[in-house]
Amino acid sequence: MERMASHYRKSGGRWLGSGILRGMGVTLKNWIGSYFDPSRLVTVCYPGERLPLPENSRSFPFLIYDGDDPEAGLRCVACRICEKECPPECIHIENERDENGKPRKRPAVFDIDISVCMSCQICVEVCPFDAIEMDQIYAISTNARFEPLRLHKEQLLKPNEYFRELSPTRSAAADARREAERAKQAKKKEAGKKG
Amino acid sequence: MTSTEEVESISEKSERLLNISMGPQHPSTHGVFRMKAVLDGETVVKLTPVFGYLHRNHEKLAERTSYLGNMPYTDRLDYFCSLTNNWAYALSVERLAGIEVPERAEYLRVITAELTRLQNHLAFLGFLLNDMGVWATVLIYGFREREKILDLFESLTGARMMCNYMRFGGCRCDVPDGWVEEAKRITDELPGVLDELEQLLTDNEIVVARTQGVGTVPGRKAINAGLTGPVLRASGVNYDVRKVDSYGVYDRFDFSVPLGSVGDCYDRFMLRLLEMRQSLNILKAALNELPSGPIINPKAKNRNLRPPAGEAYGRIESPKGELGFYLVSDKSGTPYRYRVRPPSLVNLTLLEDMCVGQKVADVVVILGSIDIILGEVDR
Amino acid sequence: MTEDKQLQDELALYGVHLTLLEQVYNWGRSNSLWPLQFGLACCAIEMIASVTARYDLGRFGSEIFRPSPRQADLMIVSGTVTKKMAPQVVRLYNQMAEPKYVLAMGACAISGGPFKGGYNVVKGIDRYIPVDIFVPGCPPRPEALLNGIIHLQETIRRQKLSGPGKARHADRDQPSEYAIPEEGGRDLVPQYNAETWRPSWQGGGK
Amino acid sequence: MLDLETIIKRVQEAVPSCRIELVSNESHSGHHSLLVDDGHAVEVARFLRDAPDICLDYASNVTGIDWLNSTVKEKVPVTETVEGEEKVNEKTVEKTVPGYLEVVYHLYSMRLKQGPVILRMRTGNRDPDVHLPSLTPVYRSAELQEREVYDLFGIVFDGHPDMRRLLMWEEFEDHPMRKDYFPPEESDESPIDEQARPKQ
Repeated sequence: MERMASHYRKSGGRWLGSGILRGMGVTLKNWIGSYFDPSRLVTVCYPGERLPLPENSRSFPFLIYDGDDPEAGLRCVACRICEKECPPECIHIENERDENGKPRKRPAVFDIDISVCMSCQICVEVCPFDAIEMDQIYAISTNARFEPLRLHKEQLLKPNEYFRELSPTRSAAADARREAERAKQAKKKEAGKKG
Repeated sequence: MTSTEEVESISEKSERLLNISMGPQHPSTHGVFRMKAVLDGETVVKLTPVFGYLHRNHEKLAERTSYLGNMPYTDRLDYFCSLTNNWAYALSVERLAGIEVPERAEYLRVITAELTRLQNHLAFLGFLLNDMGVWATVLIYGFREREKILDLFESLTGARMMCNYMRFGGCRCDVPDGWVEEAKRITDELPGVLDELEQLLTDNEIVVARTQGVGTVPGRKAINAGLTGPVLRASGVNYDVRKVDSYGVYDRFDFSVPLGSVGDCYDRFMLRLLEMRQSLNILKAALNELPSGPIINPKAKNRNLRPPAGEAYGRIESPKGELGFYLVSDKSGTPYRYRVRPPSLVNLTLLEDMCVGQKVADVVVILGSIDIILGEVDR
Repeated sequence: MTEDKQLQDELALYGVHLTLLEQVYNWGRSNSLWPLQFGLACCAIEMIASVTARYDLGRFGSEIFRPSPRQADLMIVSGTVTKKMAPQVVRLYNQMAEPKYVLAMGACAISGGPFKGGYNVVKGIDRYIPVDIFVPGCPPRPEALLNGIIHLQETIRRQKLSGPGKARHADRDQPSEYAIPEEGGRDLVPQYNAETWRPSWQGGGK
Repeated sequence: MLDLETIIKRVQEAVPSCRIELVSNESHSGHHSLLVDDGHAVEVARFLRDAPDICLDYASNVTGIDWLNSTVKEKVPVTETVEGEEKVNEKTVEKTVPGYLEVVYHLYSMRLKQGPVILRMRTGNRDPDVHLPSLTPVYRSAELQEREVYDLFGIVFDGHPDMRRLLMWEEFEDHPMRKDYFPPEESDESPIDEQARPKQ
């Protein structure tokens, strides 16, 4: 059953130097191939050309809003599940408060420190409202350490159309989930009215 | 083992002995590993490894992170093989909490784990030959193929290296359209690449001279020192956790375990080439037989998992060796004790024995042939 | 400077190319940044990947990784800096010849990242040495590293060698070596270099 | 694979004076373990390794666990005389169970392809320098892992050939994996942490 590596144990080529020559044949093939053969011509000249990212590719999280107005269409209800579940603790949320100081179901502050974020997408997984998703922007580099790498709510908010473009499959699934939820809520309301 | 006093007395007697420190910043130590070597001319008399330069408190942090939250941390243990790390951790938690895994998820796990093994061994060849002085030729060939596998990982899991793919009771997401076909295409392409690598390396006189008879480990000693994985099998011990435990669905695949005969660097290097061929066999079968069905057990709880009190040890055959997770639960949402059994660390037990009596240039080759990753050695 | 630039552009239309010695000097340096061959953790693998065929860092003149700090211009801090490693990192920085630059690659090098709560992890290498470019990500894709290096090249091309606001390496008052922290009984001593770094609630950074 | 009861019996025959007992594990894994007294651990390990039908020749995993002092509520029957009548009441008494440190060895047989058999050793208390015998003379694979346990938990292994810290530097004083260890106070620079910091 088991193959012994000793069958493959060799002590060089047939004559001294033949093994090296065979090896050099391979490098020669690769060198010539690097001019003509597309399978060996692999360099992508970033930043001029870029490989298309697969749909699932992820970098840092962003917040989704519906419609045109980021504040009105905000999906996040500041339930703070993502803040609690984030393994490196890079999300900071503060609820909006009404006049009496009671917390509203909206975030006043939603910060993500991308200098700590490990792109694990657990925040996306645990969010019950499909409000947070993973972006694909990776070309970020800064001269300063603190402020530019800490994304505030205004920078994080992006429209649902952006997400649809980014990932048709996942956004369609999320939209379907939200639609079903809305229908369920409406039914409940109706039933409540009747009752 | 030579004791410190002995060596000190030797160095007093003879002024020929030279103390050198290799690392933590050294082009051959694969990261931040350090070796203190005592040389007599070119020959190594004593060698002390120094660990801990990448000790980032994985186990302590895990004790305050939820069971789910630890999954992305396991990616960063052996950062070449995030998917096998995921599997080992998921397996231990599944044992602890008694979670069943659906068939499709098991197949996906096998597929991703074998792809991981392939890309790890490809990179290993590059680094080993780099240590031998080939500079970057093999490294660039290896990484060229590795990029194709990383593309597969990215389109499946979203990340090139830190996949965070497996969940307790299955996998996080299903394969996207066309992924299986793409994986099949790459699986069909890779044997040609391996042929080319074999042609480049296996009878090369310099590779043979640098590796044969260097760093030999007899089988009995290897068992006692707890070596696992390719390093153990190169010494002729037939022990592969995939065969012994047949975790997952490995018992459904027909593959053989290549074995070495001498236990030197050449065997360790050859064995990985042969292992890659076996991985390709498993991959081919798994991709063809991939069943349909759910990818995660619907009853399995991932968030707020609170396993019953007790302990579990789960181990798998990672590309480096036996990777185990030992978990102790106290019914709370975080593990009470979370221990990683790191193959890279235990495989270094015999480093001194392998190196003593060899030339200093061989130390680099021996270290390269063990295939360590510092993220796992120091955690 | 802007007038000079206009004049230069106008003259260039007539085929007369004028330049400043400073610009030639900066152009030359920015296109031959030799990084220190120095991998710390996971990000080092992406750093290696960015040198290999697909990304080919050599297109930017940075493919020559020097194992010796004496020959390197750029230190890519690629990974978690532990407290045991921090003294060696600072020592390597001190051994590099001016002009030298530091690129903090990945979350761990910038802030400690996911491991920032650990007892043996330095929460950002900027606590001990000045960092020029920060590239976030865990790990950043090779493209992100290339992007960071392009950013650094642009920064170098804008540097002034004399007058007010001149570059750090041209300023004799700026130190080129920093104190190496020592391993104490519970922690590194000091916990951060007060010359270069202040906690964020005191303004942060330099 | 021999079951644990048989192994216990065999061990007691081979090493008559040793105390060995079964520690059961309620989780789904069903990994029960053997608690060995530290005086005879090396002999027991040597027997387990060398007995031909047990042949646990490979120590896979060595690790420490820190169990803190815990309070257990126990119901104790108390006889009370209330209004001349004798009554047996149940009373809840809080009992402090002293903490201890534990070392766990996962042993496998490479020759027979069996396992695991789990060995445990316990210290009497959680003092800064507690001692346990080292199994490195029997299993070389424990060498680095026992050093790690010493480093992180502060258990000194007697008989270990090279008892130094493995991961932290030599001057480091604490044993950070102990449950009562807290990392040194640091000026935390993350903006998120700063926001969470109470404003002065």
